[in-house]
Amino acid sequence: MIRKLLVANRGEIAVRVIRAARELGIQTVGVFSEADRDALFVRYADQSVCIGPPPLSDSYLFYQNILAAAQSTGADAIHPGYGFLAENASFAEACRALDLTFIGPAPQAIRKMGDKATAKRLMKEAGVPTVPGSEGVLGSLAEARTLAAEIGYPVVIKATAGGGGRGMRIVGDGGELENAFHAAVNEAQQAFGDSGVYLEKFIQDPKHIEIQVLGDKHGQVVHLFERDCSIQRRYQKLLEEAPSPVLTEATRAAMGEIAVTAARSVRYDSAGTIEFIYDGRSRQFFFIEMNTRIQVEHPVTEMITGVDLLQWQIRVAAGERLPLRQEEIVRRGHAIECRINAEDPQKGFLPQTGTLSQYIVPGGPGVRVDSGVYPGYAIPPFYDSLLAKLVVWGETRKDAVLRLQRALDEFIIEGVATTIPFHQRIVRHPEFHRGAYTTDFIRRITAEEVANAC
Amino acid sequence: MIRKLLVANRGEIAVRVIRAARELGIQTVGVFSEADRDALFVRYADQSVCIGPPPLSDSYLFYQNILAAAQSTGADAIHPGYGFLAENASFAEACRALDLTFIGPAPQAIRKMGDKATAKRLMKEAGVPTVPGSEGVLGSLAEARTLAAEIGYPVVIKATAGGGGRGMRIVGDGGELENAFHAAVNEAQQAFGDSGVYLEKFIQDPKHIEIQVLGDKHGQVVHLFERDCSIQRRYQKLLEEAPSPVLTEATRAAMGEIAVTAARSVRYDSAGTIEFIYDGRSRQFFFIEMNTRIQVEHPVTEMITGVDLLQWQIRVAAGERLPLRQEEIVRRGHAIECRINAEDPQKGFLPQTGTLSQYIVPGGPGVRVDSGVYPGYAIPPFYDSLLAKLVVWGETRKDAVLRLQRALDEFIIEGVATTIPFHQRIVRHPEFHRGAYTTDFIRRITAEEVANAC
Amino acid sequence: MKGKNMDVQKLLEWLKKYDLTELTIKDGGYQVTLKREGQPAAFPHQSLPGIDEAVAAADGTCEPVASAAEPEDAPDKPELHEVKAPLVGTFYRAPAPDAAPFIEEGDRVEVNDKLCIVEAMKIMNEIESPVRGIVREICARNGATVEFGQVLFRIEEPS
Amino acid sequence: MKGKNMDVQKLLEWLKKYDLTELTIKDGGYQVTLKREGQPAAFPHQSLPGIDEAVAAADGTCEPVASAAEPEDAPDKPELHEVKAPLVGTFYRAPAPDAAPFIEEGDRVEVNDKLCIVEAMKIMNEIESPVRGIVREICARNGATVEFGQVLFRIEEPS
Repeated sequence: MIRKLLVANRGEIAVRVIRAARELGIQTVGVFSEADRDALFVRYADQSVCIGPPPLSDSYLFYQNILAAAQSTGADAIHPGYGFLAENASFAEACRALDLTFIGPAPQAIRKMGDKATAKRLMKEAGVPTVPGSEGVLGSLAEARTLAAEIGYPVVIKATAGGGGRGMRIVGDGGELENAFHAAVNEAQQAFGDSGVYLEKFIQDPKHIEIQVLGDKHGQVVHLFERDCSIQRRYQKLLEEAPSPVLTEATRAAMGEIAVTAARSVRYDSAGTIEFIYDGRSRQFFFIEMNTRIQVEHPVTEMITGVDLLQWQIRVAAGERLPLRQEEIVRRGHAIECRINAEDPQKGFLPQTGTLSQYIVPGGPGVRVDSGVYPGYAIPPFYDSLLAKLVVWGETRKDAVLRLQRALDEFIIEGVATTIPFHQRIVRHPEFHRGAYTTDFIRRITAEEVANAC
Repeated sequence: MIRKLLVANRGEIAVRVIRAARELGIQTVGVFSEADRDALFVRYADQSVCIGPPPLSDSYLFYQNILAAAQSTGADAIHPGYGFLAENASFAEACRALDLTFIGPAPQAIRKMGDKATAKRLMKEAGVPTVPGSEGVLGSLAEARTLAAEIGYPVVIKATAGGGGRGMRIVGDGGELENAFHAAVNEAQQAFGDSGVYLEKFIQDPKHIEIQVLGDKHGQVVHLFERDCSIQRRYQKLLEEAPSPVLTEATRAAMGEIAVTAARSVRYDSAGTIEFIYDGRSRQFFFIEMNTRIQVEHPVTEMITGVDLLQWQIRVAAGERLPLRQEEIVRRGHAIECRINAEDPQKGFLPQTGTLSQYIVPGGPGVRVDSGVYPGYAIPPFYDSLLAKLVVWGETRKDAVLRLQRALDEFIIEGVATTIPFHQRIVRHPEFHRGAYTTDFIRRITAEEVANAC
Repeated sequence: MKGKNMDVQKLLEWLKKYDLTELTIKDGGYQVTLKREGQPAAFPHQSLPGIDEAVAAADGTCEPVASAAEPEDAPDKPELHEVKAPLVGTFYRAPAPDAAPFIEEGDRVEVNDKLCIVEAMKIMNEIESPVRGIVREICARNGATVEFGQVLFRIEEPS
Repeated sequence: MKGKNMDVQKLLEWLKKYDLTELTIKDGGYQVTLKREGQPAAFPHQSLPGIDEAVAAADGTCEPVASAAEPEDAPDKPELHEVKAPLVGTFYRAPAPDAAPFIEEGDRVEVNDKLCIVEAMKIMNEIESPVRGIVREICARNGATVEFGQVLFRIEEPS
């Protein structure tokens, strides 16, 4: 087993890793940049080492000082958290070369899943559904027609050189195809000087739904159900929940099985996530990518399954077998997480720095707070804006939503603007209550607000 | 249903009641003495009213101002919390007279269970086991011998006028009885001028184990398993856990059934607790008393059952039926609560006042904090010393204990001395780890310490 | 006892904050006695040891939440006597819904003149003026809930 | 941008705290450039708008956790040059376990004289003196882990 774990990260995830390690009886080493000397994770680590100046490239991304810190403190394992070095196969290999256990999957799995094209090809081979479409540039209208009939309408035609919606046409049925094809080709030629277009299935009412998986070094892989992460602002998740309010039990089971198949196909031996895009109309789902790390939103899965994902991730990295079989993993109730960022929703979510002159976290039943800050802490201007994750559990989704409203109302942060008021709006929005919200929810409600202000 | 609830209490329980009410969509009114103007519950209540100067008799125990606050704010219900007016039948009746829903049992149940002698008699009639012994003064040695044989040894002979161990003899078997009887009678005569003695079963390796019950106004009563509250210092509980580490499933089921019988016999229609003394040798248990209120340690039951006791207590007071049948109430894992008091364990647990110059609460998975204070808060010198309850959950008792150690280590309170260091000692003590600790555990480890210091 | 936890300064602040007129603390046996405007109140369970003895008197004010914005002791104003609510209830300026108010701002009042009613538990509690002077301010709205210690009137006493 | 969240004072403090020699902030397009002892470091994703421009320079010190108790700029001492660890590793005073230390307290050193080794990743990094002077203090223990920026030596330069 691991005796001493170096945490190569900062903020709330460094605190989370320290918590898991302590509960496993493992000593912890924190590493910090000069800007993080007063951070909570430094206070909570058994031991800590300054590894460089504030810039990421000179501290949290600088292998040499991190590995030297591990060696000189006698650490025998490194947890990379998320971001930073978490999905860096070379770093994982460097750890191996120094006999340090890297808490993550084998480097080959990181490499295979790290390249989108490779990942998509491998998944197709493994029988995992990906968004259907032309392999490359469409040769002709006839080819488009054959393919569209095969995939099923609606489809979308896009310029291969394109972006920003130019050279793009959504095609609702076969009658629209000819006009749309020619219009897209002409527009692509005009806009990009390249008339190449491709065709793929158009996803209606899209949702971002991901499956948590966990594998060990003995070939076992299980899934721990899904998370619905469709509430995003510019691809940044703001709120995640489990279970997804729209999945049928049949779809949930199918997604879980497919995710396990996907993970098995790369001999996945750690905690990871298979991301799918889900079509709210057809109820089909398609592989998008795999994240070969623990994720920010892992607590919602922990709340409904009672499983400590961080502890399992560490234990399987140390060579232990998964303690539970698939059928022993049960879920209960509903969990929702809000990411409380130091950002001003009134000013385009501008990141804020400042000192937390007051910081009162919510408590009571069904409330979990994973925070990297504390009262009086000065937020350094060098890193990301995540202050805390507020996670609630309730027996039903309605219970969880009411609890989340109450907990958000209790969360008092003074000294910097935060996303709390924005989350308060989300959780009181009728569309959120219905649960069928799609990935453009935040964009739409932000637009509503602008429209209402005019 | 209730629309507006006045909380006739302070500190963490006032916050707890407000949380439950908000999650039920009920408006809240806080009432506070002049010393509690800055308290957290005042901040969290939708509305609040000053009801008097700091002395309890002029504010939190002063019916008139509390009831006037309810009437003038339009509240339709009052929650008394624990302590204060919680087990005051006259107050409950005063609420009824003003058409205010009292969140607690019917006044008759409070009265019956409030008087120890009445309660014991009623329980005997209902077939609930009480500590067996002589009804009054023992008439003769022969009577003692008959009774002791009936009860079973060991027994204890005590002076009816006595106290402090004088006139008391523990009798291990029949051979010791004659000498012990005469010694006790003589000692009682000398010490109190009254030779009367009585006899009862001597409880070996005693544990304080209580069963949570919940009844509604439609005659349903369920239990929610036990709490082991044997870790006490001068009858003040310091740590509670569920399930008890020593009960067999058979004893647990028997205690639950008996507790339901006890509650039914007084037509109990709220949340309440049946306290038993448990004999660690014989594995017998005996009724001690019933608490007709929600208790400080209710969160440990909430953690293992997923049931929100405060919400249920409010809902049944409003006339709703219990939503779950006995067989639908399931427990999972293990929960432990520590009472974090502003007391200095180094100085005989002297209550402390002062300003919380730092206050960092633990977080992460399986950790719940019910607190009535916040960073920068000045603890008033007028009330009890409970700052916060730290409650942890783990899949097994071992997981919960490790998590508790980690959470206690994370809990940073500066400005006043607290019981945290003492709790840290308890949770690392081998006897606590074994789980068979008895009600004299704290006294013994405190004595150990004194002995070691000599 | 740690000096930082409870020092004399702190005790004096409490005295002032809660209108206490007397406070006695003893170490041996942990006795605390507080007196407030002539009403004794004992807290036998409260223990504040460490200071051998502290007896002090102060005359502070109680400022209710609802009137935080009100000017207090403004330098350009004469000294005003504050009449505070002695109980929680509903504030009425007149003896009956259709009756004229007991007083208006600017009125002269004598000691024991009726100022208002605070209704609690269906009982109409008449509040009388403790001083002679001119009513400068009526601080509560007719029909509003008043809390304990809330300022109801400010009366200018003749200098 | 709120003035209270990020004002010039705060920026100046950061400058000092992190030994930055230059800092540029622009509002339009959210550009931030930080320079530190000649090494540029850009944070394109960081946005700190609201202050039109702030360019300042400061010369601060980095005080490692492990040496918090060490005297710093004591008034009765001459100005000492601090030699800090440029990387994380294990501190060795001698080139080999059985060899004599490179230097002792009180020794005279010239520029580029070897002071110690910091071993990291099996590589022995020799640390040379950046100044001429007398070694007044060796601040790390042989075999100890040194962290980035930790003071290893204090050298008195000839005045």
